[in-house]
This record gives sequence, C-alpha cells and structure tokens, in this order.
Amino acid sequence: MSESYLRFDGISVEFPGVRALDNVSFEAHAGEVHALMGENGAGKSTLLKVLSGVNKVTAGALWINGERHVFANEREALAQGIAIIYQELTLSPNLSVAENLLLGQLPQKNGFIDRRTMRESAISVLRDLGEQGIDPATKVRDLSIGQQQMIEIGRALLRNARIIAFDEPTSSLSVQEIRNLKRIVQRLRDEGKVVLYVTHRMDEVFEMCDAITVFRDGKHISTHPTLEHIDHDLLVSEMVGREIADVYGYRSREHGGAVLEVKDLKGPGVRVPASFEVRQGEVFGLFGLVGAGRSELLRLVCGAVSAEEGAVHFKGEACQFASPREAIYAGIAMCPEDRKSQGIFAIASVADNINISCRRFFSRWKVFRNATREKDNAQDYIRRLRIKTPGPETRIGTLSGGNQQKAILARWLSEDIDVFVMDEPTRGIDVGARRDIYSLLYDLAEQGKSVVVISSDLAEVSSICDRIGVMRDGEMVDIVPRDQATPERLLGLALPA
Amino acid sequence: MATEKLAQAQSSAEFAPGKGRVGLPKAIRTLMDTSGLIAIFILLFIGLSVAVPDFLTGRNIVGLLLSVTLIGTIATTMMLVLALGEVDLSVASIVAFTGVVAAVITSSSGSVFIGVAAGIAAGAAVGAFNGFVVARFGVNSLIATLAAMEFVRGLAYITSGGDAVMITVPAFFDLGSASFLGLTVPVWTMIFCFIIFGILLNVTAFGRNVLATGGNAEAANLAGVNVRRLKVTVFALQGIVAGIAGVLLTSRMGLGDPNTSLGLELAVISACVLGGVSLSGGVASITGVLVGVLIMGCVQNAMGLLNVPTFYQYLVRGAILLLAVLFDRWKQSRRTRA
Amino acid sequence: MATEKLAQAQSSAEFAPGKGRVGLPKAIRTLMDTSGLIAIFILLFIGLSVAVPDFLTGRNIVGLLLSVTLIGTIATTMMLVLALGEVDLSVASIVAFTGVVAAVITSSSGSVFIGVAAGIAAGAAVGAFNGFVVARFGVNSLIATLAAMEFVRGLAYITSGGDAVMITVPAFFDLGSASFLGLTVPVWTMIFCFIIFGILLNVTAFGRNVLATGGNAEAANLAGVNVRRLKVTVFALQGIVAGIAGVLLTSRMGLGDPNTSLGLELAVISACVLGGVSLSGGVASITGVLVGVLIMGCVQNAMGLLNVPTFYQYLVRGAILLLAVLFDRWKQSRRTRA
Amino acid sequence: AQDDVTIGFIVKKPEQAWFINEQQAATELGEKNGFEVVKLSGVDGQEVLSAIDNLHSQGAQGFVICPPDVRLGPVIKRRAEQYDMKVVTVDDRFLNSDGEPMQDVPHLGMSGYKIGQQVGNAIAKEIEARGWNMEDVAALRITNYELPTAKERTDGATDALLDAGFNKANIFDAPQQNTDTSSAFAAASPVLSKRGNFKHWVIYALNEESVLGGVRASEQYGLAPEDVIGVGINGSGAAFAEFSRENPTGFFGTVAVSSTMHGRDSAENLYTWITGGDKPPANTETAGTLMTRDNWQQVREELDL
Ligand SMILES: Nc1ncnc2c1ncn2[C@@H]1O[C@H](COP(=O)(O)OP(=O)(O)OP(=O)(O)O)[C@@H](O)[C@H]1O
Ligand SMILES: Nc1ncnc2c1ncn2[C@@H]1O[C@H](COP(=O)(O)OP(=O)(O)OP(=O)(O)O)[C@@H](O)[C@H]1O
Ligand SMILES: O[C@@H]1[C@@H](O)[C@@H](O)CO[C@H]1O
Ligand SMILES: [Mg+2]
Ligand SMILES: [Mg+2]
Repeated sequence: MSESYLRFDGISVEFPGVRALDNVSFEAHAGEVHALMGENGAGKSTLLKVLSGVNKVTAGALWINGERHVFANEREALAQGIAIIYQELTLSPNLSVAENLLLGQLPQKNGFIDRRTMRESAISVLRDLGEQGIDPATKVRDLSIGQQQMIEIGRALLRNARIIAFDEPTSSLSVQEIRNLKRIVQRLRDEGKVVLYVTHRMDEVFEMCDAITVFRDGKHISTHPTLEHIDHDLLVSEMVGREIADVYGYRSREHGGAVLEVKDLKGPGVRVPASFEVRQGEVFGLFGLVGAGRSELLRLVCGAVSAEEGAVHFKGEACQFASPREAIYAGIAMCPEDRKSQGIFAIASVADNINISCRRFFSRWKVFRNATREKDNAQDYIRRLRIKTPGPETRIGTLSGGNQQKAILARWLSEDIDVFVMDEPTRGIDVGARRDIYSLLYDLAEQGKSVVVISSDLAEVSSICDRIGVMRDGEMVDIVPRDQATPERLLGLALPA
Repeated sequence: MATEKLAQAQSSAEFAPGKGRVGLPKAIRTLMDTSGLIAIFILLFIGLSVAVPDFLTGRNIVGLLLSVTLIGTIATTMMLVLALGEVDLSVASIVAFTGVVAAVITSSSGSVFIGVAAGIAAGAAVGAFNGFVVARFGVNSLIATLAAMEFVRGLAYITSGGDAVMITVPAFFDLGSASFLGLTVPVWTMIFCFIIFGILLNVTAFGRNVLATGGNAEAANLAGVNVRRLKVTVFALQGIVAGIAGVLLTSRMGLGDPNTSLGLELAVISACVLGGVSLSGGVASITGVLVGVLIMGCVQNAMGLLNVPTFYQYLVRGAILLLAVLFDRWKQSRRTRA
Repeated sequence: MATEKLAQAQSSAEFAPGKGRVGLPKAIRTLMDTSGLIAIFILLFIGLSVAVPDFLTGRNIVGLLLSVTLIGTIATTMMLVLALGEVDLSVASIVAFTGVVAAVITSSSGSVFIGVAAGIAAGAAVGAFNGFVVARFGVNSLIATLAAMEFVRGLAYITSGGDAVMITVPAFFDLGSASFLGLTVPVWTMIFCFIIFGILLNVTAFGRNVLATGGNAEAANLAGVNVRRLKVTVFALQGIVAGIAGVLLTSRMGLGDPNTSLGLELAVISACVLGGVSLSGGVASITGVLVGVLIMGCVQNAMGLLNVPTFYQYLVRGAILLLAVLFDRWKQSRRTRA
Repeated sequence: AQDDVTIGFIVKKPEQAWFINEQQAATELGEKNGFEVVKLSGVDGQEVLSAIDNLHSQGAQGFVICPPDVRLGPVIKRRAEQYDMKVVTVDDRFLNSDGEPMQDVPHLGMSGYKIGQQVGNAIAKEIEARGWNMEDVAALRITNYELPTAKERTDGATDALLDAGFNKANIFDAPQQNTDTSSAFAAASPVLSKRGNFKHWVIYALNEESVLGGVRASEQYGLAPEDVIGVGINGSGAAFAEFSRENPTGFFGTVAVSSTMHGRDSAENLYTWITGGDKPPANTETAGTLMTRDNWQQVREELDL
C-alpha cells in the first residue's frame, strides 16, 4: 500500500444541539476504494462536506498529499482536485445535460462557450457512464432520477479529480446503472485515485471496497485497511452497537381476501394495462428496474395522476380517486419516493412533518389542532424509528438524509388506514433502522392492514414480501409468490428480454 | 446504546412537566424566536417615548393605532398569502374598488347593509378570482395579482367615473367612527383580524396546511392537503379582508375614492416581512406581523411628530426595511452557527 | 441488450447530420419553444395593422420604437436578474436618480462626459449595493430592492431638491436626439442591449451560470460557480443599464426629473414575464423578452391611436397580462402532456 | 379628408376627475365644431413624448397639454415644432431653462400661487367672521413638495394668511406621501396630537381630498366642526360629497375652478389658431370661486362642473 494520500486529522463539526463529528482522524490511500459506514446521522455526509468545503470545521484539518488544508468554500476544494457526488441531487433542472455535466467549468473559446467541445466531452462521458441513450441537449428535468444521479457522477468524472467521494450513489440507481457505476469505481481505483464510498449496502462494500472506516454518533470507531478477517456481523455490530442476525426477520402470517383490486389500469408510464390485487394482511412487493413504471402505476391507483383506462376496486367498491386526498380519506396512502421534492417540508419541524396528514384524526371538532396528541405522536415515532434529532421541533432539513426518510415514513405509519403504499421506503436507511421498519410493516400486516412495497432492492423485496409483482418497461410481467421468488427469477423477469 | 439513551433522556425530560403544560415550551420558544424583533420594538418604543415629545400621549397612541389600521388589517391575511408562498399585489386596488362599490351601492340602494355587503362581496370575488387563477392554472401569483391590480383599479375608476363618490346615507359614516372602549370600529376590526388569523394560523389544521403548502406544495398535495381549495380560500380571505378595510376606509373618509391607497400593497408586504414572514413561503408568525406593523406605524408617526422632511422620510423608510431584514438574517445565521 | 442497442441507434442518429450543423437543432428548438409567443405577436401585429388606422406607418413605428426604449433597455438586464431567480424593484428609482445626478453634475461641471459618467456610476453603485446585500446576506431581493426603491427615490429628491433639474449644457441634449439611419441614440442603445445581453445569456459561460444559479443556486455553488460574485455582477449590470437609460431619458427630456418613471419596474417585469421569463428563475430567452416588450408597446400604442379611454386601458393592460401568462401555462401543460 | 382638424389633449393625471372633465369638455366642443379630439395621458416626460409621436401618426395639427412637469416645456415645444404642430398649455404653464414662463406658448389656467392666495384669503376672512383671535389659531399645512404645483399652492395660501396677520409660528407642516385622503389623514394625525393645546385650526393643502384627510383627523382628535376651517382647491366630487353631508363639518369650503371651462376654452383657442385664426393670448388667467356649503350647488352650475 502506498503513502496515505488523504488524512483527516482531528476533525470536529458542530451544529446547534448536535456534535456531528467529534475529533475524527483516519487516512485513505491512492488507488483505494474506502468505504465509510455508519448509522443514519453518524456523520458520513458531514465528513464529505468538510472535504468539499461546504461544512466548516470547529477543529482539525485535512492533509492532502502531505499538505494541510482547511477549505473556506467549495471552489477551494474543487481547486485541490476534490469531487463529491452528494446524497441529494444538485442539478439545474432547466439546463441541458451537457451544461450540467460541465457546470462550473464550461469550455470557452474567445470568451464564448465552445459548444462543440462541450458536446463532445458530454458524449464521451455519457458513453463512459453507459448512458449513451441520453442526448446531451436534453433538459435535465426530463431525465429519471437514476439518470440524473448518473449525470452527477459524470460531472465528478469530468473534474478529473484526484479524490472522488460518493455519498450513497446507488440508492436511486437501477441494476443496470449500478453495474456501470461499479465499473467506473474500479477504473478510478486503477487510475490511482482516492475513492471514498458511503453506502448502507453490505454487498457493495464486500464487492467493491478495499478499506472500511466506521462511524457512530460522530465518532470514529474503526478503520480496517483491508477486508480480510472482516465479516458482515462484525461490521453491523461496529455500526449499530448491537448484533443483528437477520435484517429482514420475516414473519409469516395468514392473509385475508383482496382489499385492493386493480384491473387493466393504464396511464402515463404504464404502457400495458396492469392488473393485480392486494390482500388483507399482506405485504405485496413491486420489483423492477428504475423506470419500469412501478411508481407510476401506484400513482395512478392513489389518485396522484389520472388513469387513461382501467378500474380500481377498494374494499369491493369501484373507486376513481381524483386526488391523493380522496385516496387517503378512503384508506389508501402512498409514501412518495423522492423525499426531497415530494416528501419533506424542509423548513418545518420534524413533528409537523410527521403530523401533517394524520392530524385530522386528532383535531378537535375537525378544526383545531390537538397539540398534545401531535406531540405524543411525534415523540412516539422518533423513539420507535430512532430518528436522530435534537427534538421534535428541530427543522427537518437539518437532519441527515436517512433520518429525514424515517420521519417521512413515520408520517405514513401514523396514518390510520388500510393500505400503505411505500415507494422505496428504505432508501438511504441504515441496517438497524431497516430492521425496525420491517418489523413495523409486519406489525401492520398482522393487524390486518395491507402494505405495498415498491423497491429496487432485490434482497429486500424477495425477503420481506409475501408476493411480488415484477414490472418491466411499463408492463406488469408477472406476479410471483414468496416461495418462488428467488433473486435470479425476479431479476430475469425484470431485465429486458 | 448511546442514541437510545439520548432519546430516552430527552423524552423523559420532555414529558416530565406533565400533560397540562405540554403546549408551553413551544409558545415560549416561538416567543424567543421572534423576541429579537419584539425586543427591538420595545427599545424603539421606549426610545421614541423618551426622545420624541408628545409621542407617548393617549391621543397620539390612539392616532397611531388608527393610522395603522389599514395596513394592519390587511397584513393579517397577507401573512397567510405569503405563508402559502404566494403574494398579492392587488390589495390596494381592492381597497379602492370595494370602497367605491360600497359608496355607490349604499347611495343608490339607500341601505348601508346592502352597500357594505356589496363592497365586501366585491372584495371576495376579486380574491377568489385571484386564487382561482393561481391555483387552477398555476400562474405565478406576482403576475396574476399584478394583472388584477391593474384591472381592478380600472374597475374602480369605471365604477366611480374617476371622481370621488359621495355617500348620501349618513348612517354609513357611523361604521368608521362608532367607538367602543375608546377605540373605533376600524381599530377593533384590526384587533379582531389579528386574533382570528392568529388562531387560524397557529391552532387549526388549516393554518398548518397553509404553512405546509408554502413549504412544499407538491408534498402537501401528496399528503392529502387540498392545495387548490386552500389557495382559493386564502386568496378569497385576503379579498374579503381587503374589502372590509376598503369599506371602513370609505366610511372613515366620508367618500369612495378610486385613487386611494396607491402603493399600499408594498407597505403591507413590507410590514409582514419586517415581522419575519418569509417571502418564499412556509414561515409566518402573527406576533411578528403585529410587531412589524407597529414598528412601521411608530416610525412613520414619529417622523411626523419630528417634522422630518418628506425627502428624508424616503431614506428612513428604506433604511428601516433594509436594517430589519439584515437583522433577521443575522439572527438566523447566528442561530445556525450557535 | 435492448437499452444499449437503443442507445446506439440514438447516438448514431445524432451524429448523422455532421459536425457543422451541431448548433442548429438547438436553435430551432428554442424557436419552437418561443414560437407560440412569436406567432401571437405576428398575429397581433397584422391585426393591429389592418384594424387600426395609422398604425402601420413609418412614423408610427418609429414612435412606437422610441416609446419602448426605456422598458426595452431595462428589460434586457431585468431578464438576467429574473433568470437568477431574483427581482429588482429599484430600477425606476435608479432611472430617476441617475437622471438627476447626470443633470446636476453636467450643469455644475459643465462637462457632458463627466455628467454622464457620474450618472452611470451612480446606477452601477446602487446596483452593486443591491447585489451585495442580496448575495452577501442572502436577503430576499424583493425586499432588498424594495428598500432600495424607497431609499434611492429619496436620494433623487434630495439631490434635486424635489424639483426637476434643468440642464444648462446644450451638448447634453444631443445624446438623446442624435440619430443614425433614422433611429435615435436611445433606440440604438436598446438594440445594442438586446444584442449584448442576448449573446451574454446564450453563448457565454456567464449566461449559462446565471441560468444554472437561477435553477438551483446550491447546485451551482457546489459545482464551483462563484454565485456571490455572479449575483453582484448581474445586479450591477442592471444598475448600469438603468443608469444609462436614466441618463438618456434626462437628455431626451432636457431635465432630470426625480418624479419620473413611477411604476416602471412593474412594466419591465411584466414585459419579461410576457416574454416567457420565469419568476422562479432558471428560464429566460432574449427573443421572448423582445417580443414581450413589443407586444406591450404595440398594445399601448394602438390604444392611443384608438383613443381608448384611460380607465379601459387599465382593463386592457390587466387582461393582456393575464391572458399572456395563461397562454404560457397552457402551452407548457400541453407540452408536458404530449 | 384634407381639411379635417384633429387635436390632442394630453393630461398629466388622466385618472383625475379634473382632467376627465377637461378632456370631456374639449371633446364635446369638438363634436359641436367638427374637429376631433384625441385624449391622451402623459404622466411623465417619456409618456408625453410618446403621446406626441402618437398624435403625429394620427395626423394631428396641434395639442393642448397639461404637462407632468412644467420644465418639460422646451422639449415638448421642440417636439411639436419638429412635427409642425401647434401647442397650447392648460393649467400648468411651461417654464424655459431660466425658470421663466415660456411666453411664446399660449397658456390658459390659474396660477397655483394665486389660487393658493385665494384659499388663504378665504380662510382669513372666515377666521374673522368666527371672531377667533388670529394669534391663537393653528394652521395644518398639508404639503407635498414632490409636486412643484402643490408647493406653489400651499405657499400662496401661507403668504396670504401671513399677510392677514396669521402667526407664522402657528403653522405646522404635515407632509403627505400621496395626494389622497388617507395619506393626508396619516400625515395630519401626529401633528394634531402634538399640538393639542390649540383650540382653533385651519387646514389647507393642494386639493380637496387632502384637506378632507386633515378634517377627518381633526374629528378624530375631537375638534368640533365650529373649531375647524378647511379650505380645498378644485371643486370635484370630494367636495360635493362633503357638502351634501347632513351636518356641517370642518370642511368649510373650496376654491372651485371650472375644469370644464379650462378644457373648452383651451381647445377652442387651439382650434381657432389652427384654422387660421389668431394665436391665442400668451396667458389667460382664470380665477377660482369660493364654494361653500351654502352656495355649492349654485357655483357648481355656474362653473358647469
Ligand atoms: N446543516 C445542519 N444543521 C444542523 N444539523 C445538521 C446539519 N447537517 C447535519 N446535521 C446533523 O449532523 C448529524 C450528522 O449528519 P450526516 O448527514 O452527516 O449523517 P449521515 O451519516 O450522512 O447519515 P445518513 O446515513 O442518514 O445520510 C445529524 O445528526 C444531523 O442532524
Ligand atoms: N407524466 C408522465 N408522462 C409520461 N411518462 C411518464 C410520466 N411519468 C413518468 N413517466 C415515465 O414512466 C416510466 C416509469 O416511471 P416510474 O417512476 O414509475 O418508474 P419506477 O419503476 O417507479 O422507477 P423509479 O424507481 O424511478 O421510480 C419512466 O420511463 C418515466 O419516464
Ligand atoms: O394637479 C392639479 C389638478 O388637481 C387641478 O387642480 C389642475 O391643476 C393641476 O395642477
Ligand atoms: Mg448522509
Ligand atoms: Mg419509482
């Protein structure tokens, strides 16, 4: 192993009421993929933002190639050859793909943009990313989230940086895109870059990474320079401080009759009329590659988008929900997949975020809020989902990504309804919390509720669901019962024929 | 486990004071949040009382209150509009239009009740139309209400023929001048609006939904808030309140003047922003707005008492507004850093 | 694999037209995007030419062009400000202030050059100050420039003593009236601004950075765009252009009038929005703004020729603005659905 | 046809009743005498020039104008000459670059200063009639120094009052932000509350609306109508509204000027000039008539308002 190229030296970062990083020191080497792991709110993203000059340290410094640095802003970090792919998308939606890829370093000739060079670099990096299908002139807002995530990665590649950090890059990528990402990471390592890689997915760590650093509560717990003698259980216990034998902890139960019946539903994103039913007490999974049309299908069901044809029967009655509100009042709620744009009220408190929809149960005479009940409800879920927050009145925007996701889930779990639709519920959530969430889903099912889980995580759908619908390119290709749902079978159905 | 312990420690501390006082810490915290502004207001008030002769006299304070009624009354609903992430530039035109309508209809029908009702209904109609355009077609409210501002001012001119409209029913004047406990109807109306809309904002689901929609409209829609209806309602409320203010103004001034209140919309928005309401939506506080209105009123009043030349009044108003928002930013950045 | 094949097919199709024409499809697409508006403008223009006597005469068109110079010139930089997701309400005050400054300094120094330079410098200073407040402290630009609007208008009154300032150096008048190819300096200035800022927006990194910042300021910052400097620059440009417009206006009028151009800011913003500039930032087109300005100018001109009563002019202006934004929304929703 | 006459009538505040009347009267005259009147607005210099261009496009031979700023005179005249149009002014008279009235542009109107004096004199006379001691009376002078004509008027009234023996120290300024009732009210409030020691008040301002605002403020502070003398200027709806109230208020009267006559006569002068008649006199001064509660309907009829 070479000299350490990047060294974090006694880094501390504080926010009001939170010590996000506490005297963290470790080093990473050139030509190494270094995994950063830890629970939600452990401080991983904060560390990367220190590296990129966004977060200011209260103590400590960075050493890059033997030089000490404390960055005052983003541009200083960029100038030192650091590129970060952030957890949340940072694109400008109305600009083209090419412009977004080269934002901050647009090629110029005589003071004007050199469009040809721009286009050529864009095309070459898109090819590199395995996204030849994207026209560089497309506006970014017309891309899927996965594609947007790939654009973020492309932008970092175009920086030609010496240190590249990925913050949970795979959480919104398709199987195909993940494959491309892995190839890119390999190449970066071979080119001798320092790659920092934040993820909650164990399989990725063991497949791709050379070294691991684990954080807990802002503290550095351990750094393993090699993965020899490291196993899954050891990592989990270092991360969460306890043993977790089986994350999924499936509990089987009896199912009742069909609660929700979808017949030949067709609409934007759902090319071929789709039919399926969800039974009482069932956890129904929907698997497919990103863009297969799963979200769109359930958005049709839940009234967020209006259907072109087909019918929905709920508890035996034909329903045509005109808005999510109608669906929620009838007893179906959908937890959206894109937490930033569809989920959180960033400037509102955690408690308000949790209570926004369910407060109608508590209200006095349907008009006045019941502050006590709201507070109890928020406290309850903060505890049950271990949401790491200074308190229920903290602005949710200051929480870590995974903790925001937990609060959004809590919003829907507090609903007293019959069918819960969860779109990518565990995106960005750590192992320990996942276990808690699965267990809550089983609880709901055991109470006779039904749960629909849309997920791109193959292991997750095949392990927690009772039946799994597989979608491919806007079509429901099959519905597989749990006992036949091997990962190979599901993937085979989901991949283009 | 560390986090769990933390969570437990926290939650036991939270629960300790007993159910009865659960609401309290929140209220105090909110006060602390806005207290910077309140403190500034109190200092300003003391300063003016000491430095400006005749400032702290009963009749001056009554006059001050009366002079802020128009801005104050309308600021209560503007607060909701801004909390929704929208803005309403048409309020001044609505005031003029509804005043003229009330004057014309009162005189022609001979009934104060019908006249007042017609004025308020006209305000409600304009407001609801604004809300409809904004909510149904997703038109930016700055532009939609800018169009309404022109259009409705035109209507006011057309209704009145461009000249002040006289009122032939004397009972109409009582509306603006009848007094109770030393305060006149317009002042009571303002107080009433502050109470009603303060309650609406803070302790009803409606108010919370307004804030949520201002924070993230799409998320609110997915969470089951009827965003469209909410917007129409808020704009309609704004229209109604501007209508009431217009009718009362007409009654106070004794004539329906289509030229009245030019530029009022900006004064109202300034008062709200002074009071910490965010123009990007999702943040609002009724105490803040009250203080914002009072600060503006006190400064204007004191400038009058001190005989500050008009030209310098422009400077003072501009500077106060700028300093207030800078102070607000500074407070926020300090809180983030602390 | 299917996706890959698809991708290959697509990219080969892309490459087919040959390198030389790479820029073309984009330009055409942009035209298509704004073409709805252009089509409307052409229809309007033809309609007015046919229906309104004296509309399509050389002298009327020259007059029309002259009448939009103020709005048109300032709209070019307002477009940048709006593209940045900000707004500038102080332009009208800057026009008045810089005009007065130019008049006072020209008269006192006896030099047109010094007077003009002082006027423009005053505009630049106000603009840069606005930009500084917005960029450095993150103050909402609506409020920051509202404060500036008051303050700078006050400065204009103070500088002029409240009365219009006469200019004693005759050479100053040539600025506004010298003509070239039948068009006067103010018209050429407007044309020049459209060209310069069109180029700036579309083919320079600066322009793209402005759009990127308007679309997502945080993203732009993370990508290494110097957002703060960008904002200061754009506001300063706005100040400079408003300053130039103010100086030219003064020269045309022969006096520096502190009361001039009240409400101009709203007309300029309306023209931009008519031209499809989004108030939430990130979207702007110079052709759109040009068309927006021309539509407003034509309508106003035709109303004058048709002798439309003032009151109804309010209705027409309001209605046009509303219809234009409704049309824009309709176009967009159709595109999303298609 | 060739000999058709078209004239423009450009006013600085097209929304104001005063100017609506003027334009209306000119239009009616035009209908009677067979020429066309194009009504245009010119709220600032820019708009005036556009309006002139617009008139030129319509082939107008001249225009009547009340300029937004009297110092725009030279520019407006130059533009008119460039198009070979004749120009006369109404209400506000052009000034040349030396600040002197432009003698070569015919004018019809009242002098702001003189009409102010009329206000001052009317007030002084009423003070005497009420038997107040001049020394003990306070004056609420609602000012608007952003508008030069407004300043002339209030200056005229002030001077007349001082001449009549009013105590200079008893004149208090209330600067208003706009020229409407509510801004005058807001401006007047602090002044009245500060000067609670005065029993008698007189109120004057640039127009009736503003005086009314002051009167409303005086009522607010409990001053009885008998203790207040407010005198306005114009003779518009605001005054009629006040006079038609059941009980007398502090609004004693207004100096009414015939906007109808202004509009008609200035248009007529211009028309005659265009059709080959003499150039109108350099300056035709009109005077106002004091209109009070007792005579308002009669004066209104006389002045054709
Ligand atoms: N801007 C901020 N203001 C206040 N607190 C913050 C801010 N940013 C982060 N924090 C806090 O810092 C802690 C660490 O957050 P960070 O985002 O680094 O966690 P993380 O390890 O990336 O978690 P996740 O896996 O959920 O993304 C959290 O408790 C979070 O609430
Ligand atoms: N309103 C729409 N009109 C037309 N096509 C749409 C619309 N919304 C989504 N699509 C397309 O429908 C397809 C399905 O998208 P959807 O988001 O439902 O996929 P998904 O399987 O849920 O994957 P993801 O994980 O990205 O949500 C995508 O190709 C998307 O571009
Ligand atoms: O503005 C005034 C107007 O109100 C009328 O009095 C005529 O003269 C003008 O100067
Ligand atoms: Mg994170
Ligand atoms: Mg999806």
